[in-house]
Amino acid sequence: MGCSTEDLVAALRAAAEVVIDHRDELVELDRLIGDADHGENLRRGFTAVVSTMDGGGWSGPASVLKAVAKTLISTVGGAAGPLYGTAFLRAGAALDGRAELDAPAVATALRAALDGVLARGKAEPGDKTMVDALTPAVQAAEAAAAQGADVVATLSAAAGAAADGAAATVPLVARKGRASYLGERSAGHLDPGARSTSLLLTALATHAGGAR
Amino acid sequence: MGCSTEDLVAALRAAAEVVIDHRDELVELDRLIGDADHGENLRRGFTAVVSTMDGGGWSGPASVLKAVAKTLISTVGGAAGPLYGTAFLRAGAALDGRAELDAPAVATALRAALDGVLARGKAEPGDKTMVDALTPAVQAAEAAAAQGADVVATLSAAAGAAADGAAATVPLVARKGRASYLGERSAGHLDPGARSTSLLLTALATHAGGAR
Amino acid sequence: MKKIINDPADVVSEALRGMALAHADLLTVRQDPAVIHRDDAPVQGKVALVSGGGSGHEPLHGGFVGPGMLDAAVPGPVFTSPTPDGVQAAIEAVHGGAGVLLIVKNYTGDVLNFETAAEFAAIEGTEVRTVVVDDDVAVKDSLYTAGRRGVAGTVLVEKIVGAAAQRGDDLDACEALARKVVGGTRTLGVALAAGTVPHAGQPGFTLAEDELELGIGIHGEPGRARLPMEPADALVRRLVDAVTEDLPYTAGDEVLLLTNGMGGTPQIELYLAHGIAAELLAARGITVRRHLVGSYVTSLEMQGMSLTLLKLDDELVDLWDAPVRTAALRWGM
Amino acid sequence: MKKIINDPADVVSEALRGMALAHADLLTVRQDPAVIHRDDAPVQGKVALVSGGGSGHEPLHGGFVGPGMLDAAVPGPVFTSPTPDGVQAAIEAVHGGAGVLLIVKNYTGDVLNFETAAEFAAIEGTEVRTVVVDDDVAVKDSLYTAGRRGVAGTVLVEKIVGAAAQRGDDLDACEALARKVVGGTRTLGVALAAGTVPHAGQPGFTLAEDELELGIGIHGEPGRARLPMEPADALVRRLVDAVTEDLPYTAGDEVLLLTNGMGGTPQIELYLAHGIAAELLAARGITVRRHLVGSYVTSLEMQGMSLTLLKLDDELVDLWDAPVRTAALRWGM
Ligand SMILES: Nc1ncnc2c1ncn2[C@@H]1O[C@H](COP(=O)(O)OP(=O)(O)O)[C@@H](O)[C@H]1O
Ligand SMILES: Nc1ncnc2c1ncn2[C@@H]1O[C@H](COP(=O)(O)OP(=O)(O)O)[C@@H](O)[C@H]1O
Ligand SMILES: [Mg+2]
Ligand SMILES: [Mg+2]
Ligand SMILES: [Mg+2]
Ligand SMILES: [Mg+2]
Repeated sequence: MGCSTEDLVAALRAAAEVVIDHRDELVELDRLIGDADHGENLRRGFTAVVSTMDGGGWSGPASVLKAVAKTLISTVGGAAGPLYGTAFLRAGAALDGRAELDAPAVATALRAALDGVLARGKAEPGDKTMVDALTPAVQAAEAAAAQGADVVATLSAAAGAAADGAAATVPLVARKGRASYLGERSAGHLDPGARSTSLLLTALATHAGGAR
Repeated sequence: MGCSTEDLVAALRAAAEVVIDHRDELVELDRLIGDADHGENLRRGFTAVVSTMDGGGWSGPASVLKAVAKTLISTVGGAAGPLYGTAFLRAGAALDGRAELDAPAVATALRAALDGVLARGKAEPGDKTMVDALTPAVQAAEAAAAQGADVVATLSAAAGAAADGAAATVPLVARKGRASYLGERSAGHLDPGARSTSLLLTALATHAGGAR
Repeated sequence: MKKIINDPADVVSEALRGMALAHADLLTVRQDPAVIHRDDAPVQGKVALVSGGGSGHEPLHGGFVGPGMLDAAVPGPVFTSPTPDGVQAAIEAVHGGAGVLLIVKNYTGDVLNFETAAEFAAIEGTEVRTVVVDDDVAVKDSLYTAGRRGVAGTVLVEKIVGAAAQRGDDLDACEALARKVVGGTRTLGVALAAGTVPHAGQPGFTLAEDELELGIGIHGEPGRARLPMEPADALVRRLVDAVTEDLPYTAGDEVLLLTNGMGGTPQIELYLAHGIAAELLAARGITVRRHLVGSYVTSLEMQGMSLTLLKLDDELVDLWDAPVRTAALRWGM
Repeated sequence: MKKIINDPADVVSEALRGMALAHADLLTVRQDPAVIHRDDAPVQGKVALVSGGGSGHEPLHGGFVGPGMLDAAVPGPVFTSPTPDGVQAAIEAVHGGAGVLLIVKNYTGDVLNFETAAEFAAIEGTEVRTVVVDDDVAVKDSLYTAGRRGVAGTVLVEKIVGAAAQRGDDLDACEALARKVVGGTRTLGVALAAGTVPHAGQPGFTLAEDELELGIGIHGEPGRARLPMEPADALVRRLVDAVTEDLPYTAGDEVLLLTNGMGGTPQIELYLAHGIAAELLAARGITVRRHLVGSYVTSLEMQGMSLTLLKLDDELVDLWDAPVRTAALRWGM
């Protein structure tokens, strides 16, 4: 079961709505160890993504993901804007020329996204950032795809690992991003970006199967 | 029983200490319908009066009262500084040439003080100011002196009337001073200046008898 | 009460010490009695402008001392008028032979203390005039009351008359101009949260999360009415309505619009309010020819703002635009 | 949350509207993307200075746009870095052929968004350099962290490099100067009460009456330590100690001392703190050659202050003293 361009658009729209619904939670997480804007930044950005998805005229999954990237880069701002923007841009670039997505393509795209985030943000696993959700997600997706899982199962594996990875940020002391200014006092809190990554992947997994 | 210059100095020192002791109460009264400084203004001023009383070299009651006036004018500030300053200045001037005070002299001095406050501040009785304590005090002192009361009894009569007059300011709507800016909302509060006038007269009555 | 202070009794003298250090090239600051004056005072042949009042309204008045504005400011204790000796010391320090104009905010204490100082100065042979500023429309004026308060409009009087004195206007002209500016100025203020007088330790009044206090002055005294909190559009309209109706200011008028912060409200909110006010005025046909936005006449850390309108003509515009160099208002030099 | 605002989502655009009206003679303000630039931009042949960042720090950066300082400022949403398109629009609006210097406060978001814009501009053939300001000593610098934050020292960089660009320094010289100023600047801040981000509705952190937060940044994020409230003498000494020990600043040094308010602290407290700081520095043999006291780099209505030192030499003093005309900093013109 592949994922068509249409399925991808629908899944991204659904994922955008999930993020928008979690605005207040993400604001609150960021208020505790940051500057209280992550949820508002993503609400602004993913509201624009919904409009972008309304556009149409897609030439394939790559074009959709690049449009999402451009939208996020020009509307989110903050750290998350360029990081998520780069993630979607690299994921799109990794899928250039494909008409639809299979599981290995999903894993490839996620790996490219992670590489983009690492290149831009220079965080390492354990720094208490979105990298701590995305890294295990990529590994889980690659393992699932290698074992022959379909797109939805691959994304579900990624989402599960992202949720665990996000939860595991709680005890960490932040070394990157705004929470790092708190030093030891950043421990004991969930990283907002790891949480939003987990939300996005879970929503994509739930909706990537299309209307089926 | 007259009141010597020494008695007057002692009574003023005692009265100053009473006012200083009531600083917080007067601040609080002024906070409710003014700008929260009456107690602090009088603390500053009457602390200086205590120093002035330490000076000595008095040529009579008039010189003492004028020195108090000068001290208050140059240390209290606000509305109360010039008003109390004028009151003491006029009281002093009314006693020029006397070596000690009898009851009619006390009544004369109080009347002069009131006239000074009225001339300076242009308040009328019922405007919710110190005038509402001083006016009945003067009337009571004049009545007592006319009936042959001594200095202490005359001042006691004045103090009792001042206390009643101060209490009667509670329901009034202020028409002068800072409380007037509150309009109807000034009703229900004791006027700080009327209260300090009552405190002063009560302390003077208590201590004007000297060590006797 | 949380403040960056030591003993509440020392707040004014310690702040003056910092001000003296920060503006040593411009100001001379004396203590006991406290006076802030131009370091080149007296300026011979120029009418000298002196203002003052309780502290806690910074930058008013000390922040407006310098060429093109005040010659001296006399700071009293927090929210308490200075005593006459401070005013006398200021008059003596800046009198340059052309007379002294006292700019006094209309409060009983200020009026009485400045009046006493003026009497003394007159006895010494110094020509002194007094102009009382009373721009606050929250207070109903009447013969039987203390009259309107002087609030944020004071800064406009000080700037414009300061420019006139600087260009050489004589005492009569400066006095007449000051009365004209006062006559054309109206202000109304609102608080979201009161400030705390250091020696009192408690705020002047307490507002709930959903309340505002309309018609506040600059001394932490409560205002005329407590209203439900409302969006900036409605709140600013309320202020514009009250201020314009008072003089009144009508279609065809040209004005200066001052959006003034009360000390604890940040600039972003002031600009936001200013934009609303300017557009409401434009909709009424009133042209805002000059703008001033900032915390110029404050009430300690009070959160809130006031709107001031001053009716302009070409002369007033020229005087407003004239160079000024003070700690808090500076252009052209 | 009590603020003079309408919808929290509109705070920045509505404040910009007011700013545009208030400074129509100086600034051009664009929306979508938001850019504030000199109304005479581009100035041909002059290096163009562009800064920006999240809003809520007013007057930074828009209040520092004008002759002798910034050519443009790019305001993001409250506490959120602007997106690259705003920065690109600013670069295009002000580039006068001599290159563009971006002055960026060190936050991951600001650095990444400005970096992206710089890449785009380079592709278009515009020479762009970036200098990152990181003056906050509260944050321990390390290769493995986000590094120090850019805070109040930013205003000093903007003023001094602005003067150099105005006198005709080329892009290399401006960049080198900016790095020199950044290298000589250190800041530490303290909060008595946090501000509230409009869209969050709750303060960044909550302090008890007897607590202060040391080492805060300018985004409502908590600081490094919560301490008992203390008198100004002790508090300012704490700041002076930490700042001077960091670079370090030692006897014989000449410095600029900036006492900066966080938005909700009134000028009287800032002057008081400034006096204490200046005397402590004098006691260490450090000469304060230039002073700045006011709320220049704020964190909404946060109550608190920061102290900034900048090591001076004659060149920096000259550039500091050079004429500047902006909404919030103005002298000599
Ligand atoms: N260098 C980095 N690398 C990866 N992720 C980062 C980095 N810096 C911050 N983040 C992520 O960004 C999130 C914060 O995003 P947001 O609040 O929108 O931006 P800002 O920190 O600029 O306010 C953090 O929770 C963290 O997950
Ligand atoms: N015009 C006046 N005539 C008489 N008493 C007045 C007048 N104005 C004010 N007062 C008195 O002064 C008191 C306030 O004094 P104070 O608080 O020291 O000065 P301020 O009002 O300047 O802060 C009032 O409570 C009132 O009794
Ligand atoms: Mg954030
Ligand atoms: Mg009072
Ligand atoms: Mg007072
Ligand atoms: Mg942010």
